[in-house]
Amino acid sequence: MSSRTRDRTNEIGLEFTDYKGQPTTLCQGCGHNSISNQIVQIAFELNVRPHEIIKLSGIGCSSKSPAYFLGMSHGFNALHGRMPSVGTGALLANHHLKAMGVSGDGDTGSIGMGQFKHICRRNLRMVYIVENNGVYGLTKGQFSATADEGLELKYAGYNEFPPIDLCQEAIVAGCGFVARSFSGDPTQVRELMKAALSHGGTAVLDIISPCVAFNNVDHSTKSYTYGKKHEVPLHDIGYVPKREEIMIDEYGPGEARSVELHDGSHIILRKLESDYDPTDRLGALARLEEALETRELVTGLIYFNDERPSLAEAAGLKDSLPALAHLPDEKLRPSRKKLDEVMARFL
Amino acid sequence: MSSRTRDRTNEIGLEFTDYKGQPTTLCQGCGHNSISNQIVQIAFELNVRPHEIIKLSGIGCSSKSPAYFLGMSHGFNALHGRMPSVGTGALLANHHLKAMGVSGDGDTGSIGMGQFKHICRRNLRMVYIVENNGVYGLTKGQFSATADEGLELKYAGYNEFPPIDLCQEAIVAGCGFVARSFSGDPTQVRELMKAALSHGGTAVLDIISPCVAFNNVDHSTKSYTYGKKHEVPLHDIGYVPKREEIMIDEYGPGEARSVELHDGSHIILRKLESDYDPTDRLGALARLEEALETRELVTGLIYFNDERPSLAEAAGLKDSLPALAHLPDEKLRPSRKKLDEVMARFL
Amino acid sequence: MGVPQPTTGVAPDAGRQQEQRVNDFAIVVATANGTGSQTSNLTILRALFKMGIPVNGKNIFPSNIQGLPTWYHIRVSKDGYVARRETSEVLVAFNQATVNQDVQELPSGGICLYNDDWRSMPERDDIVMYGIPVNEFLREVGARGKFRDRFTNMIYVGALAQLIGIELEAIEEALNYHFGGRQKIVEPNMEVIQLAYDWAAENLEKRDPFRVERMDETEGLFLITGNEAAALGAIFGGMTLTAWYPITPSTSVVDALTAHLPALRNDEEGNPTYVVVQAEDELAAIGMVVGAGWAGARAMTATSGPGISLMAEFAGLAYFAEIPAVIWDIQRVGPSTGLPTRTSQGDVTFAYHLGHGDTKNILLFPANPKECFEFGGTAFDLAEELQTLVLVLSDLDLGMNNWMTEPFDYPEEPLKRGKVLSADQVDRNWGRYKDVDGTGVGYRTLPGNEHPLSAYFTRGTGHDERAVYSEDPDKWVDNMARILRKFETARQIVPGPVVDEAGAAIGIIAYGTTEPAIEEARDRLAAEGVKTDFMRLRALPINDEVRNFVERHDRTYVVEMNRDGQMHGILQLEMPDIATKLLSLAYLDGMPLAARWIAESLHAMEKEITG
Amino acid sequence: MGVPQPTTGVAPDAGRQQEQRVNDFAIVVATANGTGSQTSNLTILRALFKMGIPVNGKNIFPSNIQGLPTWYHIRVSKDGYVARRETSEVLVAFNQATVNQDVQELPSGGICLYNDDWRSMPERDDIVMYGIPVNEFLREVGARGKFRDRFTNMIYVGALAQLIGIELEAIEEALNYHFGGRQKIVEPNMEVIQLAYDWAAENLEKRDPFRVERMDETEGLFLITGNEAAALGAIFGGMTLTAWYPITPSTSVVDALTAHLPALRNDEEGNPTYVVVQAEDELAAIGMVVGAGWAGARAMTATSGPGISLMAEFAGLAYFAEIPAVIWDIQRVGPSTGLPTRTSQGDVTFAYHLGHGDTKNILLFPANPKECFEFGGTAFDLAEELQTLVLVLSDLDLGMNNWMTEPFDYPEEPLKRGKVLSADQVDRNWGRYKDVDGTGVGYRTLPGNEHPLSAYFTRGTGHDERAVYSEDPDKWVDNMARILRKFETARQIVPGPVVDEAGAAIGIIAYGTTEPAIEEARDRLAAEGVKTDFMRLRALPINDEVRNFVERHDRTYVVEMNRDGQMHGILQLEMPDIATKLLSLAYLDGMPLAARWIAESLHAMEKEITG
Ligand SMILES: Cc1ncc(C[n+]2csc(CCOP(=O)(O)OP(=O)(O)O)c2C)c(N)n1
Ligand SMILES: Cc1ncc(C[n+]2csc(CCOP(=O)(O)OP(=O)(O)O)c2C)c(N)n1
Ligand code: SF4
Ligand code: SF4
Ligand SMILES: [Mg+2]
Ligand SMILES: [Mg+2]
Repeated sequence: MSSRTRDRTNEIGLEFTDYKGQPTTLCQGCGHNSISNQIVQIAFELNVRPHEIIKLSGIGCSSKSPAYFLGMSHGFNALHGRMPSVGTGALLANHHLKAMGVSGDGDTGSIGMGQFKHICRRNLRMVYIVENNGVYGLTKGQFSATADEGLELKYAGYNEFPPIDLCQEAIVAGCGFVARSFSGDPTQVRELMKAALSHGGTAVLDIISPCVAFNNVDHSTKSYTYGKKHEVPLHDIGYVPKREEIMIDEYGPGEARSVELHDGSHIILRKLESDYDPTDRLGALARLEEALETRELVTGLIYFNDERPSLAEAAGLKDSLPALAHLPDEKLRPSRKKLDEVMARFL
Repeated sequence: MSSRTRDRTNEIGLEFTDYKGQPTTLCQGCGHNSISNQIVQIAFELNVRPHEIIKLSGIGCSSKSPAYFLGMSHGFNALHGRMPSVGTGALLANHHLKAMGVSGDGDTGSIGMGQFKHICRRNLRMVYIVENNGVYGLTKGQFSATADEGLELKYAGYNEFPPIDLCQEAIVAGCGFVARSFSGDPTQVRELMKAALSHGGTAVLDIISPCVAFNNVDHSTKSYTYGKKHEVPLHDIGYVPKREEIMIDEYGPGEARSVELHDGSHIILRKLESDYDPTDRLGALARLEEALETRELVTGLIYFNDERPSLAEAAGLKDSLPALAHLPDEKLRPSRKKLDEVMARFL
Repeated sequence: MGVPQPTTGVAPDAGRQQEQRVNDFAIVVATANGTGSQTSNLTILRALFKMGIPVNGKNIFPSNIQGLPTWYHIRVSKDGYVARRETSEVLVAFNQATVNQDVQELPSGGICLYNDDWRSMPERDDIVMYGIPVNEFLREVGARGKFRDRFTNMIYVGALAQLIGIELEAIEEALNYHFGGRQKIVEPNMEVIQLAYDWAAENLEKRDPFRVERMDETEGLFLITGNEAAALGAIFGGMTLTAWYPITPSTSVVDALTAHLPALRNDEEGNPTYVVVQAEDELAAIGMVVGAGWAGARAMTATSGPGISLMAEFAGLAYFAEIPAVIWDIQRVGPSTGLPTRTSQGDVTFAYHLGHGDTKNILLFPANPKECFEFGGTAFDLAEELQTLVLVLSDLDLGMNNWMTEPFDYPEEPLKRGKVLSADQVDRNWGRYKDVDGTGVGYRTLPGNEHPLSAYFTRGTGHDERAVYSEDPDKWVDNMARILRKFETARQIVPGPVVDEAGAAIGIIAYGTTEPAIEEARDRLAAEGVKTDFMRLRALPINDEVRNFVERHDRTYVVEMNRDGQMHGILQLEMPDIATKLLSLAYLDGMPLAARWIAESLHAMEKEITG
Repeated sequence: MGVPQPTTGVAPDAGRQQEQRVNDFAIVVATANGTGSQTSNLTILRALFKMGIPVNGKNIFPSNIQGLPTWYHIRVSKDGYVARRETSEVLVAFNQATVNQDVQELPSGGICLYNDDWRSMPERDDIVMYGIPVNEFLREVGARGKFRDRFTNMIYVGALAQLIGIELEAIEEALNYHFGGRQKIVEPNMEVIQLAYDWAAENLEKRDPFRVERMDETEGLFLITGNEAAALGAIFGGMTLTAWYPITPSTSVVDALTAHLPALRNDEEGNPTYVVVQAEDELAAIGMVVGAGWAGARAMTATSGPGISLMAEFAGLAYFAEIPAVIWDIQRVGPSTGLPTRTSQGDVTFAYHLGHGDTKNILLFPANPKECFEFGGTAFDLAEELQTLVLVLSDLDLGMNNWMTEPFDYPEEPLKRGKVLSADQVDRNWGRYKDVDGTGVGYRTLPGNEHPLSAYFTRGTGHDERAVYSEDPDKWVDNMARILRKFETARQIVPGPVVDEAGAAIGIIAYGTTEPAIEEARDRLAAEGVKTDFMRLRALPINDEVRNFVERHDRTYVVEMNRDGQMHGILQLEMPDIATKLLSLAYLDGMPLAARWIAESLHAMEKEITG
């Protein structure tokens, strides 16, 4: 980002700094900080209105980060592993809000596994970022369920168990937007985040985000060095906002594929891996499986499917309706006549 | 089973009735009862020593059933969704025990999802039966997470959400023995159970077990009628106990495949579906995916892989060691000298 | 202290049987679960009610779907007593599995209707036996399959009606009600009933004193379960989100919500103004409620014991981050899974302190359907006014059984949405957790508020008045002191106690569904010369009235349905200087308390004290 | 009641500074988190200890991994006081972010070592400032990268040592201890220290009275954290399974287990006689403990507030199904996530009643590492003897800070494994839940028992004496009454209170880590003419001694670190007739209680009472 970006205001008259949060209290070099920065930037670039966003998280270093971006948006740092349920309540209470959720691999893959699976199944419309570092950062470095099998770390010791693949988990649970990225690849992170914000259901971003304090040894798949060396992007990604639709044609056909998102914007995927089709559920699972074996960090939009209604839609909360939270008393209390009618039925 | 079976004693001198439990209190015709009966029978046939088995369950109609089989085995009807953790503790306390666990689709797929995934990941050696009926039987018929999308039931109403496939979930979580069956196919249920008992890690049996009270409409994939019509067995299954190894040769090669299990017994799979390979993880996921789309009830040993150590093995609890629960005091309390040594280090 | 145990099986009033017993006895119907006998039993209950006779029905059912014994108790009371009677004089013995015990429990002089096809029946010469040839009837009406069970149950309705004098018109009305007027179902049932009715007229010779007679005591009243009333209360109280996980006996709260919401709360275009989500477990259910409460919805869940345990962590968050949330706890017997289909008041202490650390929650105690309806809205008002968790402690007896009630009052007061700032009300001075008026309650903003200064970050960690993270010791102390101030504010605005006082030396304090038994016990005691005053608590924390009541009386008994005298303990802590004036009468066996137990226990303790 | 608030910042004893202050002051080291200053601070602590001077160190750290302010308090006390001092006379100001506040909090006459490279320093003329040219040193030793931080911290060690007289040999010993004798690490650190030491000798002119001098008061003692002591206690107490989920401040219990187990508990062939499982969350952790306890293991978990909330449902199961289980609750500040790195005694009430329904759990309260070690085994003994859940309530201050301790006593008593029947002891009369001896505790069998009658079905639902499912009301009552009997049995076998009594009119009751502050406060009060007796509780439920103590005294103050006076309430309920003799002194701001607060608060209340 050029220093010019930082100075100018965006189309809704906000400055870059308006999208910042409190100064971070995370470690210097922590991947999570980089991700927070990308959120600030895309919000600025997309002319996001801060009050239309809520920030959600569970507990952990990662889950602290919503304090460090979008200071003008309401935020809720909930309980360990329980961001999904809190998000479900909040987004049903006000289905016009967009949610930017940040969780950790411990928060999502261990204590939060159940809620994570069920939010995917219900297709709650929110961006669900997992800042995945293979350890519990905030409690000082124990292995999480995404740690490499056989990894040995100074504090955590030796890991006996195979890693859980959160992208596979999301896909199997019915999630329609599943991406993986690397905090060391900010460009890709940004494009994926933008697309995720435009998606009409749960959008899971599993972002490898190295913990420099506890899991940054070179052979760990969650380290910077490893990520830098082994990242395999499936495609080049470009996000095109709705109002710039016209530009889509600029992307030559053939090697690039354009996918329309819920809000009318598009994501352009320029294939790097020739036969990868992100709309093929099994193919996606297979590619993840392969990457697990080869220890590659495949990144990109791994699976996409926007056929299922979001939870709010399934609940009948149409876009045109006011938020439940803002309904006036008249809508909340049936008339006296109705009460009489109901009681009459009991007589 | 012939009436003769019921009379005679097995090789360890127990009668068939010795393997029974209390009379069932479940509904007449409930699939769960049929499964209990198969457990009684295989225990009898396999000459199981009742005290070497523990019965485990969560909460639900299904979870009540351990009271109705193996009355001479210790049992623990735990909390809703928490059978896996209780089982983990019990089987680490005494790693010589074998566990027969019975859960429901609510117990496993909803409240128990997290523990279910993590028991698979840790590969706790136990038989984990899900008596899957797509509803919460005991609370009178609400949809569970395995209910068909779009299903309409008298009490539960209309189901908006796609079903969770517990076999896929188990596979993705790292489970090495994943089977599906149908309570209306007792022969297959029995052979799979026997093999599961011989497996060296978590063995998940997802058994469709119709709830005659709340989910038995013909078009529900969890009903009897549907199961009878749409069951697609992947193979004929035969279990061969260790001491009868010699018989294996009787199965002609080519169309049959023999897999050796942890305890030296074998399972013989005579292919019905020509190219199905239960050791191919992706193939298994794919076949399940296909079945989900075609609404087929594919049954059989869907995935098998016994390469990972069980949790007890990973914890260093070798078969040759006595159970932790039975260690004598001398093993449990280090000597006075050791205490002095430890304290000396602090000086 | 020697609290006498309830006796079962022996009628305290056996002996004085031979006078006519009109509208003053109890009926028990013994059947097997899952046979549809609920319909028959409710029909009897409703028919009696339609005859103008005060009634109450209590279903004593097993934790099972089909086949285990279940008992339905109907109390018929010209005096309007609706508490549980331990003894029933009229037994409908239609479950062979329990008939021996059932007959044994009949008081001398009692009557027993039974299925005459059974080979053997227990013998007693001090009761009256009426056998009914069930199979013959079934053959006659040609019932097959599941209809056998259903019709069998209608047979005892007809025979009983004849025997004790229930009017057939009342029964037909009741059936009409039950089946929503669908004649196709009503008619064949009425046919069976009529058949049995006529048969009984011809074949059974009345040899007992139990009879019902039309009265005029139920005019304007109706029958409803507490859970359905609670659901209606929530609907008229502006509920916008319910998240829940099935658990007996709370499930029917949500069933009733789902049944009534479309008609009552879809807007003109048929769009919902609410959402009901079945969560994957109780942790998720309460999480959704807290998320929704934070975002401005009136959100609730309904659960029971095990669910309360699982909600503890979120309860603490709601308390500490000050988020409105409502939990209906339809209490069943704990600890643990306990007796899932039996009633209790056993969660009081645990709910009061739900969540680790220093936590004090607001509790409401409805005693009847009317209060369930009322508290359906009050709970939201309090949660939003005080920005905290409110737990409504109902119980299985109230929630799942049918109670007579006066019509519900339409809520006149507007919804109390508490201190919420709109975009044009926010300014630089605002701080989320500032106590600007001494109530302890700060102003909040909702997500979506367009004012650039309206955003704040909600957390369960230490924070200052502006919701900024803080580990500062003094800020922690100040914040927690302010939260405690809210509890003091609550004392003044929660529903106060209901008092029935006439200068007696002895007081009784209770809460929730023990009320009818206590009222009956007081009458009994008064008849025996022991006068009592009565205060029924409707909420915690209490206000000064309670202390004054205790001070005014020599002794006050706290009556409740749990083992440990939980409310008794809470009250003692509220008034340690007069703690010994509070005596505990606590008992829990899963059955609703009976007047006899209360009266006898209190009497016994009085004797011990006064010598 | 007007409990005075702790004052911060002003030294109560400022003024009388100019005499020599030998071995009687406090040091505070202000640094940033994650810079490795822990090593330096522990080195100072240990060096002082090695000089024979009574010390105590308290780490006041943020909930963060790197960069936020942290303070390490070292109290040096010739009189052996180890409680927290609110004021420290010696400040090592090595965190620029907090230096203003840190300097401001120094008492008049205090001293400040600071980094002389900083541009500006707050000015005060009533303190002594010693600037150290840190960058110059770092250049000199050529420190780069992360070594800069580490060496910076060693610089203040050296300078401080010179200034107040810590012996270099003691420091070297301490470093040797810390780095396990690895000279490669010790040497470069010693080099820096020596450099700073020498520099200070030449460049800093001592202008203050604070000095340490060798004593002989720590001979035979050692320094250890409560959590490490707890782990050792569990290891010598026969722990066979630990299942846990990371949470501050309990994590180091398990870290210590993992560190010590292989050497102490692998058998001759190197096979483990234990297993430690990191669970996926606290629900699973306690589930594993309960499963293991059922199967015969000595199983435990360690957690803190939020974990306790999540364990509520299983706690109720362990209580009701009567399964031995041990939870170490290393208390931090709640409600909710609260202050994760601050200490409290806030979970008492919640833990006591953990689980819905009528539940009463056994609680142990260790006050020092020696008791942590002892209770490591006692908790298992009690859990197995009483077949129930035992919670050990330690706290962050005890668990994570280093305390001087006498050597631990080797446990002489054999493990108490409780009533377990082997295969040859089972017979037809046996019933799992039969009370055969009036203690309430039945005999259990373990899975794997070969006797054909030994099997039973464990459940959280109602059951009879033979563990058969039952909804029978009387059976429920009997069973719950028996379980309550176990609680009465517990009174006699849990660790009794420790009493220090000499006929004073005023009593103090406390528990856990408030003890040192209370002892110091009592000395202060005695000096002011207020004599007190002291009883320290070590467990709930209490025995008669406690009541007798309260009876013997005019008034008894219950001192504790929570907002609501939780133990005070519990004790009042145990003795309602004398409830008003119990007064509450409760305060929680996350810092360990200080003697000053206790003494002043008690004094103030005494004045109010005695007029
Ligand atoms: C119920 C509960 N259990 C445990 C904790 C302690 N805890 C705080 S953060 C954390 C793990 C965080 O790991 P992860 O989600 O991977 O986040 P990271 O710090 O690695 O970014 C744990 C276990 C807690 N706060 N609450
Ligand atoms: C914590 C908790 N929540 C809810 C319940 C109520 N409950 C009992 S069984 C059950 C569902 C059982 O469904 P499933 O596991 O599918 O078993 P099924 O009865 O269908 O065999 C529920 C929700 C409970 N016992 N505990
Ligand atoms: S500990 Fe790890 S995850 Fe936490 S802030 Fe530091 S680098 Fe990031
Ligand atoms: S309700 Fe359904 S699951 Fe339960 S016992 Fe009956 S048929 Fe089986
Ligand atoms: Mg992590
Ligand atoms: Mg089910």
